[in-house]
Amino acid sequence: MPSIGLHHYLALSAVVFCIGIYGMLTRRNAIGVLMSVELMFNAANIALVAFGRFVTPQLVTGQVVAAFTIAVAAAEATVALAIVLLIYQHHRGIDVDRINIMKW
Amino acid sequence: MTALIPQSILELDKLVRTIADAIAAVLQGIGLGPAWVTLIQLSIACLVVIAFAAVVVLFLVWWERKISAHIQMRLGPMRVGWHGALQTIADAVKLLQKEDITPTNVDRPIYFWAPILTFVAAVAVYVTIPFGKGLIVSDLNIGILYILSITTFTVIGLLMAGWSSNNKYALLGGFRSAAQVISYEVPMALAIMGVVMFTQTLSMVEIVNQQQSFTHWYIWRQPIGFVVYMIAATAECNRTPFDLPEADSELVAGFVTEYSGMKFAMFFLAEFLNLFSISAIATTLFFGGWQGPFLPSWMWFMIKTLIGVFVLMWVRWTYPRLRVDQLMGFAWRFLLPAAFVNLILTGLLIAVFL
Amino acid sequence: MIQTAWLIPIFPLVAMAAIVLFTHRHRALSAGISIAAVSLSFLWGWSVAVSVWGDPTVHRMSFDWLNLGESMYIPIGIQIDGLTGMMLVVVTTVALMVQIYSLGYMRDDPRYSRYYAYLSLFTMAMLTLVLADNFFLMFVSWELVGLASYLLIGFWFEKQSAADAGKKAFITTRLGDLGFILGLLLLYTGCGTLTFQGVFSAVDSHVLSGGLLTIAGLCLFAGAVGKSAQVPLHVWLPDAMEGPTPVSALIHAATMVVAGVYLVARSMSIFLAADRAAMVVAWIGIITSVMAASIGLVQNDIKRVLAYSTVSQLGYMIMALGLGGFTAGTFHLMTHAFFKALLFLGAGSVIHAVHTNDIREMGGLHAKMKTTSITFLIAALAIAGVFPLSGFWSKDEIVAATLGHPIFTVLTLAVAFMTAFYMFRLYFLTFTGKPRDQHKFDHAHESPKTMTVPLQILAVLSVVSGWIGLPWLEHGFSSVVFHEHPHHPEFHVVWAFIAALVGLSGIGLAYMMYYKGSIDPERVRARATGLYTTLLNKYYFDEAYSVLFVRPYYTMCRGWFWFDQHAIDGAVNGLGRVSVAWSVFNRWFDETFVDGAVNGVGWLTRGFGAIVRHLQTGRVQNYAFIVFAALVVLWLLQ
Amino acid sequence: MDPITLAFLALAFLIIVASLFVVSSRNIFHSAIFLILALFGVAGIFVLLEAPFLAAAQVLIYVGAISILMIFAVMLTARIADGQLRYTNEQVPTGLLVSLGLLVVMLYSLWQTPIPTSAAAPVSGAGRKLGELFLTQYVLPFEIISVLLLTALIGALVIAKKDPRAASAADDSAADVPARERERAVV
Repeated sequence: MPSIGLHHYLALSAVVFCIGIYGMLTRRNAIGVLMSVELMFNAANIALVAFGRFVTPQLVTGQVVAAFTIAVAAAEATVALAIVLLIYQHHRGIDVDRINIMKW
Repeated sequence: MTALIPQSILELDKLVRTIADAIAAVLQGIGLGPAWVTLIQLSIACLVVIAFAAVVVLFLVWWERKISAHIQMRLGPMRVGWHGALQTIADAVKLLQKEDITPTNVDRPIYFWAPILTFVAAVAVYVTIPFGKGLIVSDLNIGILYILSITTFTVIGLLMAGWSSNNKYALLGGFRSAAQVISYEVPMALAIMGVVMFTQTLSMVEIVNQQQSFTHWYIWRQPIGFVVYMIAATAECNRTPFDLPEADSELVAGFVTEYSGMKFAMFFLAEFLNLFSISAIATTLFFGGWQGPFLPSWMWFMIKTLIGVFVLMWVRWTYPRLRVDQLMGFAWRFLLPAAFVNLILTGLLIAVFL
Repeated sequence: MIQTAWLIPIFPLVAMAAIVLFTHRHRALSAGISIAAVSLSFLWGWSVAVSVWGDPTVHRMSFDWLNLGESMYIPIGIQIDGLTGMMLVVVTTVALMVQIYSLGYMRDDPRYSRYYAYLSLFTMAMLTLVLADNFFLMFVSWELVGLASYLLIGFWFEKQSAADAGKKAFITTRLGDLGFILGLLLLYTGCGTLTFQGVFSAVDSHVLSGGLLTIAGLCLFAGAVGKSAQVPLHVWLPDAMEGPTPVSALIHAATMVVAGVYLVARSMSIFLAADRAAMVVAWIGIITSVMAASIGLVQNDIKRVLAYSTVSQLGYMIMALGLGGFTAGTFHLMTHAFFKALLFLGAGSVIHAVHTNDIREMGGLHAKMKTTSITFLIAALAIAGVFPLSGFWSKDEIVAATLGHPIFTVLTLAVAFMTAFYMFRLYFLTFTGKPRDQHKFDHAHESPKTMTVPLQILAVLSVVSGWIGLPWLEHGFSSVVFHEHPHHPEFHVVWAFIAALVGLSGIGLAYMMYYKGSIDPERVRARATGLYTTLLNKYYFDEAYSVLFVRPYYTMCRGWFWFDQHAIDGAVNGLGRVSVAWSVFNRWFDETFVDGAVNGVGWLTRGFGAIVRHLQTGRVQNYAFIVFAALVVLWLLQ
Repeated sequence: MDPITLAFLALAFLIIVASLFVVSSRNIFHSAIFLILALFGVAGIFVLLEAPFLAAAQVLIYVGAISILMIFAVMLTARIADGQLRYTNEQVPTGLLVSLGLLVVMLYSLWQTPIPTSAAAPVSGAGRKLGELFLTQYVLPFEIISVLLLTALIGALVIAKKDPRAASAADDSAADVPARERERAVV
């Protein structure tokens, strides 16, 4: 087994990302969808930090961007969960299937 | 070896170093790589710390019972050992012997893991606490940040316990605890930030090293930060006057209602571990850690920390409990602004004087 | 003083503005402001007139009003010479007298402040008119005068007849103004300027001459005919007696109506150069004079008699000017202004006392109102041309101007006879004999001081104003108000005697008929019934206008109305029906084909949408699926 | 096999398994717990990538904040959490196909693409460096992120604030609802 390098991390990132996509496409629960999206965020973060670590080790730009991503994810989660709660109040449920009023 | 003992008590770090080197030598003799050696060394250190923590907790439980008793004009445990000093051990044995009841409708895996997670999170904090000069498992350069982040697992544990118990008192307790902990985490982190702005580092050892004399203690430069930290930390470990998650009069016993036997013991231990660790952190950040004259460093650390613990206990048995709305309002309307003011003042101080 | 002459019309303007804007709620204050303003104008006017006395130079002040480069350049400004000075004296004096007189006469009127505002406006306009140094400004103020007269004549607009009279005056004079403005355009076209100086020098140097000049002169004269109530536009003036009597005195005796005379006098150069136009002027003048005087013989309304007298006297002046008697015309203008104003104000005093206009209901008023009676008698003597009152001198000038034109001379003397006759008929019927209406007589009383004092002042002026025209005076009227060069007419003793004799005989006839009763007026009337009726109906002018213009106009209108109703409306309606039919067709086409196409597109879109809409589920997960599936597919395609 | 490799493999296994549970667990609360596990694993990966500060931040923010928020949300909307209902939609086969296809595509691209790596040692004291960068080169994004967070905070408050009209209807507080429902389900 070769020592762990960039490709290993990127492969891990890809796998997690695709798992996230699967979850996002299939979960009925809105919070489940959000969790899947968080997984995708983390996959992206792994890739960012890995690139930063292996391509430009002397700079920490990968980590900077990852930190921004985390912050944005936090903001996203906050608002999204607030929306989920609101939807729950209105629909007495948070099935993404049933939330389709956006088509009008 | 016997001659070594008094000496090694005075210079515990040298003893630890010697033992560590011996272990390393043995391991290298087996033919393991340096990384493995470090790993095993750390693991052993962790075990030692866990053992130490267990002892400390046993002591603290007894101590608290005695203090509360004396505050309430009682005697407390008096039968087992000197002034009941062995009472805790007897209780622990009793708990271990009891049947580990798992209620029918609980969420089994989560019900099982919740106390473990809580206990592990409480213990993990001890990894970066400098008990004395050179007495630290790992001097992480993100030390204090590590502590902040690892303590959040406690909340997860409480939530898991509250949820999985399938009991409304447990659930409400978990809720309250989570809400309380994440609310008070913010002012606590900001209070610590005030110190960090002075130290320019997150490493616990570095922070201690910067407070070599009595006058360099950061409590003199961060009085507001210290007060905020102590209040927030008290709330963090759900102690009176912030013990709403387990308010017996309202919620039976909060998130631990359904727990019994060893699992209950783990929550119980975790609580006292937290009690000790917040005091230890306060000592490290504000009172110069193990720095002190004459006595060995670890003694100074223990003295300072135990004084802190005593104060916390004192407070616990003196004050009544807050209402839920008062609790949250206090965090967001008073503590958080105070922490921000402290941060701004610190920034101004640094900008003007340093 | 001359440098600040432009202030003269400004005073009443300011007074008017102040009254309208601020003080219209305070009667006394409004009147005070107005009188103060006109007093200032009076002082200024007299000062200016005195300072130009005998001064042959013409003072001008002007500024650019409209400057469009080469194409149009209209400066406006003021010009002061002897004629202007004389007019300033006349206008400011009469205006001041009238305003003071009005204090008493209009005392009970609810629109007291407005009345003074109008008076101030009128005074301002009239003063601007006489001060103007060009035809343009003159025209503007001319129209302002028209406006003010309309407002004043129709002042009691609750009375239908007053409102109608105002409109009649305005519209009738507007006909003349049409000629005036045409004349202005002709002059501007011909001379390239509208300043008096420029136009007259152009006329003198024959830049403008011949037919065009004649036509221009006649057009200007048309304006004067309208304003000065000459035949055939004289019909408005007697009706305008509906206005308050002081207004009549101001407008119809002294100022507005003489604007036409002033215009002709001012344009004397044109009429001197266009002798045919001047002959027209002279004929119009004498015809008017004779006609109005003859009508005046039989009128029973005290103000109408004076109105026709005014028209007659204006005809006198116009005729004199047409015959080249510049001095005669303007001199008579001045004297007439004073004694006619006095007559009107005296009549006003009488009306004020007996509350009627009809002389048949008066009589014997001399006992009750001595001041009025005596001043009225002085004015009557003046207008009859009795030596040495002012009328004697000015009438002598006019008679002298007609020498060489026998017809004019005869007619002028006839008018002088008739004038003396009807004035004394009026006097005897009003002030002497027995009261014919005892009730009214009992209630009659002398007018207050505010009314009698102006009468007395005007009476003095009626006596003495003629004396500045004494032929043997070095700096007499003719050497002050002159045209081009001083004019020194000879004093014709014979003709003066004849004229005076004619006037005295007229007085004597009136004395016999209406005082002594030795000749019964009824008998005279019975013997000349046709003539009497004709005169009583004012030569049927109004009726003639009605038949000639108004009725045909109505008929024409009815015809056009019929045409409009049948032909035009028919055409319009026919077009409408065609349009409706076309629209019906269009609608059918629209609904069938256009809507069909539109709906077809709609159906098509809808059908397509029905298929495609399954893509739009509103569920984010479907969309996300499509996104990622597309990503994979795109990569595979690549 | 050196401990780094071992740690990576262990963490990768942990992350992948936890992620699979996140997307496939019937119980949304279990999903949340597994999500925490996966996020903790990612923090471990960051440690391996010598980004300890980021690891701490990851734990602090994801575990300490986002996950707890999610658990709160789960608890507040817990009617379907007992796992009785259908927890996936009809897109399972197609979704699986797409995600697997995308995985193949990405891994293939990864395998095809040579990435120039640098063998230099990573900078030490990344936390300090990070701080410096935040306040110098990346100060604008940093400030924007701050504003974004503030906006999100206020926005979330506004959105989730109880509708005053519905306040009386839903008088029993939101925290009470799931517990009572669960109790009813138990009974």
